[in-house]
Amino acid sequence: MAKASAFTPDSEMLRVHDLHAFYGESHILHGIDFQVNRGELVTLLGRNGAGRTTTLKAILGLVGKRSGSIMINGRQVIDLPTHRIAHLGIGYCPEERGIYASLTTEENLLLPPAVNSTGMSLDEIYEMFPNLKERRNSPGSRLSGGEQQMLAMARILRTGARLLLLDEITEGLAPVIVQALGRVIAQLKEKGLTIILVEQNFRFAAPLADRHYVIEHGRIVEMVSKDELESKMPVLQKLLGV
Amino acid sequence: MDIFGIPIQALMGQLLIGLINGSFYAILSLGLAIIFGLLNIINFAHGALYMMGAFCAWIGLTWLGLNYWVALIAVPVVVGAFGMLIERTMLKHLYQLDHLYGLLLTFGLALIIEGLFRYRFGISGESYPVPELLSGGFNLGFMFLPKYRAWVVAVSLVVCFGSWFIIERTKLGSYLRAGTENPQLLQAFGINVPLMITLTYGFGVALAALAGVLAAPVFQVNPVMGSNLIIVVFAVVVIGGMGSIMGSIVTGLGLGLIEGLTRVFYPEASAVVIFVIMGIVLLLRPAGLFGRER
Amino acid sequence: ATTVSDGIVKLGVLTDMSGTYSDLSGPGALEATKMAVEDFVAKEKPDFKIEVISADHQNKADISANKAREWFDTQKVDAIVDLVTTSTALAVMKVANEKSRISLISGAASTPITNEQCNDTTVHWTYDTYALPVGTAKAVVKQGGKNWYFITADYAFGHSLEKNTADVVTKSGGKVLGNVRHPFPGSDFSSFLLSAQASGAQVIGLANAGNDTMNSIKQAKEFGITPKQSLAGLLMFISDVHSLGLEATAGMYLTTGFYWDYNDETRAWSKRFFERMKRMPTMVQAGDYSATYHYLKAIKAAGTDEAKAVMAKMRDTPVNDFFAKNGKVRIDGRMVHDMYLAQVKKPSESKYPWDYYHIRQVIPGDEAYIPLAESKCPLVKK
Amino acid sequence: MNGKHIGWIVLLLLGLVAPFLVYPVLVMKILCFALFACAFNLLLGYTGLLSFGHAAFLGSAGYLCGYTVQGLGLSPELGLLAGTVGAAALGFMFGSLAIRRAGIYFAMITLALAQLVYFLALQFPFTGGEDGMQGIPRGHLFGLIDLSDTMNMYFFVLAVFLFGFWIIERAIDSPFGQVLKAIRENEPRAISLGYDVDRYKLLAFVLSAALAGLAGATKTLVFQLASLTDVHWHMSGEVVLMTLLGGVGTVFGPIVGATIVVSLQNYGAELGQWVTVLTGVIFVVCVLAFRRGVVGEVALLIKRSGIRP
Amino acid sequence: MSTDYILQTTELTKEFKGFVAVDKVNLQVQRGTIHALIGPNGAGKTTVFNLLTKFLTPTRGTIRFNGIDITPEKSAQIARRGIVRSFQISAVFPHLSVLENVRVALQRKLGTSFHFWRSARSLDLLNGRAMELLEAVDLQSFADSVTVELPYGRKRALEIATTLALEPELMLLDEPTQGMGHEDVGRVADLIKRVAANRTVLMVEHNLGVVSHICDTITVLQRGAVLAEGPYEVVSADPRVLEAYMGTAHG
Ligand SMILES: Nc1ncnc2c1ncn2[C@@H]1O[C@H](COP(=O)(O)OP(=O)(O)OP(=O)(O)O)[C@@H](O)[C@H]1O
Ligand SMILES: Nc1ncnc2c1ncn2[C@@H]1O[C@H](COP(=O)(O)OP(=O)(O)OP(=O)(O)O)[C@@H](O)[C@H]1O
Ligand SMILES: [Mg+2]
Ligand SMILES: [Mg+2]
Repeated sequence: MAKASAFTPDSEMLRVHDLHAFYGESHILHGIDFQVNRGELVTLLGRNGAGRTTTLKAILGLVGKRSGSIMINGRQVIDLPTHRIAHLGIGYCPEERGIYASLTTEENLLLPPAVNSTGMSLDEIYEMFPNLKERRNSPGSRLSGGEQQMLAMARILRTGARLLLLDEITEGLAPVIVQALGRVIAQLKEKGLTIILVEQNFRFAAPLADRHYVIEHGRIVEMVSKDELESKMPVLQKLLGV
Repeated sequence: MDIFGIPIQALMGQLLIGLINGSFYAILSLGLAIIFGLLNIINFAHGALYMMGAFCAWIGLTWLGLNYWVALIAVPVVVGAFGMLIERTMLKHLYQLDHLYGLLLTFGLALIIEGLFRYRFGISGESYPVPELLSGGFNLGFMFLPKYRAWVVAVSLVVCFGSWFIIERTKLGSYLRAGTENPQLLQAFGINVPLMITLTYGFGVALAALAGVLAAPVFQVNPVMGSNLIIVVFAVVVIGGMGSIMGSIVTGLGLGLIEGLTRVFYPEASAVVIFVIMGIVLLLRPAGLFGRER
Repeated sequence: ATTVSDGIVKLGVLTDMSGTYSDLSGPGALEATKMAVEDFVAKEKPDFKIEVISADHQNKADISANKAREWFDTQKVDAIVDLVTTSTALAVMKVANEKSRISLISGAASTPITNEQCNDTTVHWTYDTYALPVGTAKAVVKQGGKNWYFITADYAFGHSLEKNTADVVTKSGGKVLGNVRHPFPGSDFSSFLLSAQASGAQVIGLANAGNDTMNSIKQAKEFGITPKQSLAGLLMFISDVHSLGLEATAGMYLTTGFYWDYNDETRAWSKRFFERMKRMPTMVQAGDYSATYHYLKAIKAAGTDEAKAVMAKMRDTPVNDFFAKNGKVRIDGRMVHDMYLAQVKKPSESKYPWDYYHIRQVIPGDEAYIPLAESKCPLVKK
Repeated sequence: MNGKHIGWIVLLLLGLVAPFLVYPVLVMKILCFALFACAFNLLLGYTGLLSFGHAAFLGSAGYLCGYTVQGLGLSPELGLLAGTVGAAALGFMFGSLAIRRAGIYFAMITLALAQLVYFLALQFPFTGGEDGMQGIPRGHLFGLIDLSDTMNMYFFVLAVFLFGFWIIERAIDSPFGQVLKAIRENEPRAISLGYDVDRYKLLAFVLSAALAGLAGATKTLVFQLASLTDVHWHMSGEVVLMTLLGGVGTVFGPIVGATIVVSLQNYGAELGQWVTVLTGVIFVVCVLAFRRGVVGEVALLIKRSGIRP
Repeated sequence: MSTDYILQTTELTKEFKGFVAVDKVNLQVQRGTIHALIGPNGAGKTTVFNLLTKFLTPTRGTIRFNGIDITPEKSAQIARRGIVRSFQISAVFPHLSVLENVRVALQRKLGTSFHFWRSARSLDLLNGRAMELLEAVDLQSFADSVTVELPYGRKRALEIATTLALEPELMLLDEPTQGMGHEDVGRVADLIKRVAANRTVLMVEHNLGVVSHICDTITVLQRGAVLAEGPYEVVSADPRVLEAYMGTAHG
């Protein structure tokens, strides 16, 4: 995107350039370009199947095949193994939540190793998500969808990751919980974390985000920053098929 | 007093013996289960590695003068390392292929290892003395229990339930279980899954080697001791449910007992009984007693 | 001059070169056969060439049968030597008979070779599952070991060994309290030993061989069954004693067709064997020598290597060498010779390497082997 | 297609001249194992099922044939029939039990079932246990041709082999074969097209078992004995090796594989234990570097070099 | 009344160890229409397909096809009844030729599929029909090429042709346009419209463009339960749907 050059490199957390990704046969991403600065919260919008999840997965090297360039803190990671990428301080909250059924809530919570010391303590997390505390010893599979979603979030807050990739965290959650999550995200933003949010729920994303990227058929087709939101709303509505 | 004309003492004795054999089944099938859980391959070389363990103990004693207690620690480490070498150099390249290739590769390895030992040591094998500390035995009234056998049972129980505890109750174990469920995501959390796999295989192999060391003083140490045993252990794993830790332990011990009983009531069948049980279990619960459908 | 098929007498030593029985036969058998040939050439100055080839039959009936067939067809082998394990022997002697070639069996044990399954081109030289137990069982019973219990390898060889022994035991006033059949090959015998123990028998007869016997003996000791109850190894070779050591075996009775330290003749030959093999000969290996030598002499005498003629000569001439005195080859193929009842020495009694046996008694051949009267061999009738 | 015809012609010519160049009995052995491997390949190569218990069919057919000819004194062709039918029946039992699971589970189940058969073979009186069945008469084919004559036997074996091979080749290239290929390629899709995949797999399994049986029975006649070797799980491993080495899923691969392995064992007999090691090495190499097998690789070369096969 | 419904489910439910993937779904598909099943990821769409074709067994509920209760039947049986599905990820036979792919579907009706002694040439009589079907999805030019080598979009087309070969009364298509570029999406959408002429189609589709373009009725699933049903205009106007699925600024 033309705008990109306006940002000075040192404030740049993530830069994705001409990213292609495949699942076996099917070519999902056809050259994604975007970048995110420190402390920014950007959303990836788009219709179902547009390729947003795939974008996140591609950043972590979880897709079948990928090409292009991914810079994290100015470091090329396109050919690092997944676990090395994670240690650069990335926290991933997958679409399908990825709660481990054979682990208890607490085991799930303690699973990801800390990538640095800035992470939240168990107590802090429990006070942020009280009902996880109650269910701490029950197996992950027994949690309700909402609880699973919180767990998936909480899990990565512990690790002290500075760049969070959140995929559809409001997916199928009751409005109250969605609001709760909204507050959490806001807090994290204050803590100066960088966040990429994949969302269906525009109403949830809009107030939080600094910028929005719209993906269609595996390409970035539009970038809308907070201040242009009003003016570009019609475009967005068209793109999101509403 | 008798049970079906078998004096109760004799029965007790046989059950105890069954438990002893069960201990070997348990350690071996535990190793197989752990490997299968994470790598999804049936380690056909397991028997050969068990045999290797026994021979390393013997070699240590007769060539290097290392006593039993040293062997008990050193051999599993050495053989385990050998296992990791195998994983790094060969198995690693097969993960993206059909799991059956893992089975075939390890089958080939089994042949090689066994062949080499046969070539070097001939088949009649060597005998390994019971360490002084454990020679002699206890008179339990109904039978004379050699100390060493008691030791075998003790060790295997400790090892089995120790491993079970590690896997079910510790951080390390939680990685292992998570890896079995969804390795991709685990890697996305920054855990070096490939390394974990290598270590796991190494550990499984080390268990086999340990069983070998334990077996050395009990049986003649010979190159085919593994291949005679492994097929039975496979059956144990299938019955227990592939990849199930507790399953493999319990089934191992249990089948040992059952085999013991058959030896009393119908000795000729003692070699078949396990396979018969397997047939039945597969009919009723295709996934095995403790197994989940994968 | 001797008319020999394609100018050369070829002997094929077919045995277990690497397996369970390679110590009691194997390379040693080949060496013994070669010695026989060398001695024969040196002493008898034959006017025909002699050659020895060998192969490993891995104790598998099919492998040995195929090898034999191939030897007969392509190598023009005239006689096959040793044939350890019954299954291989039976397989080969049938092929040989069909091609009218001779089998000189020393390694194999089962009585059917000269009984139900006998044929007119086979010689069974060293021992069999009748001769061994006869001596041992009689002696042991005489020593007061009246109550027996058998631990039997669950296949033809084990069964025939057990049956023959049981008969002798009962004949000589003993009693058989029971038996247990173990899968073959077995590795853990403890449970069978316990059954034996529970039976309260004085003597536990081991109707198995090789590793099975060795493991049984070791584990009997481990479970404190010996010395309370005594073991009788029904098929044991000096090589087994050697690898088990005297602690484990001291005091055991066993019957053997040959003991290297029996007299000067045996010592002389055995020393020569030791020079080459670095171990003392087993009865099987000594038997190979004896059989080969006798066979070659028969060819010379018959003036041909045609099987029937040679067999006739072998039957006519008595066997007299370091191995056998006045041994005779019967119509059923059995070579009848004296057997020796040995008791394994205590470690303290063993003065020098391989000094393992007291020879307690000599069993005359006619007592040791199945009398022709009882033989089920078709050839006997005529 | 015509690549196949060339193959057939070469096969026939080889079959006709071989016994005059090589020791006929060895060639017969090769033919028996080639048929065995082809039967196995029908299952692994065209249904994607790895059976680790195929020795059970080879062996038990051998015993049945032996018993028919020796015990019942019937003619050799009846022996073959008995062996084949028996193996098919056994195959049906195995199949119905094992088909319900796939992949490794299938392999393990077949392995264990075969082990059962092994112990039965050891126990049954008529098999002669450890000693096996010895001196089985070859008899007269249809009461006319004397099979104890090596050459007669040879051409009989050759005929049996070609017959069995033809059936397999035909089965592969038949409506049934098409469905098998479809199932192997994409099982859920085959189901959604209305195919009862289990019944097709089962038929394939029975077919494979029957032909393995035919091979076993023939082998028994050739060597006039049936023994535990043929029921032992090592044999199940060997047939996998032959197929893998020659080329899984190739028509002629198993024949090549069998030829190599059998010759290796025959001429390598002097190597003693090294044979085992060598076999293992070949196994490992095949799996790691050479999964297409000899024929597969050659076919690839031909394709690469652009010549239409 | 049920006559004009080709497919009806009542209280269809699927639970995976405690977790309800499909929750009391009452689906009614009208004969001769194109019916779309939409919903967020994990809503249960594929699972519904798996239930209808018995790739999964329902925990509760019944499935009626042409008024007949087919709940207890096996997948293959159901397929033979005329309910044929495609898959979320392209389902072809990669190493068969394009023609053979279609022929495998046609050959079942010959009833010779167990004849291992016949030559495969006995199937050539099907080639004519197979070519027609390939023309229908304009793949005729690819007839002899090996299927792996086809581009992804073509594979989906082939999959549809194979499905058509069974002359299904009811076609179930799971994300037919998944993983395609614009141009492909367009082609496949038209194709579906064409082939749906004289049969019923039930399809899962994320691409609302396609849905609005070709579908008569739309059922929206959310967390396994039916959220809304009706023609596109109605559904897309429904605030709950906007909220739950399309997600919009206003609402
Ligand atoms: N494992 C997979 N294999 C093949 N195709 C896949 C796979 N996962 C996703 N796809 C396809 O890739 C395309 C993009 O999927 P993706 O999950 O990125 O969509 P999305 O933008 O996240 O929207 P949503 O999450 O709502 O589906 C879709 O067509 C999807 O069906
Ligand atoms: N075999 C299974 N075991 C457990 N849960 C399952 C299984 N299959 C599906 N699910 C769960 O059921 C829910 C519905 O899955 P389904 O695939 O039907 O969703 P979908 O609507 O097809 O989503 P998508 O648009 O991504 O295809 C998901 O939460 C999924 O995790
Ligand atoms: Mg997504
Ligand atoms: Mg789906």
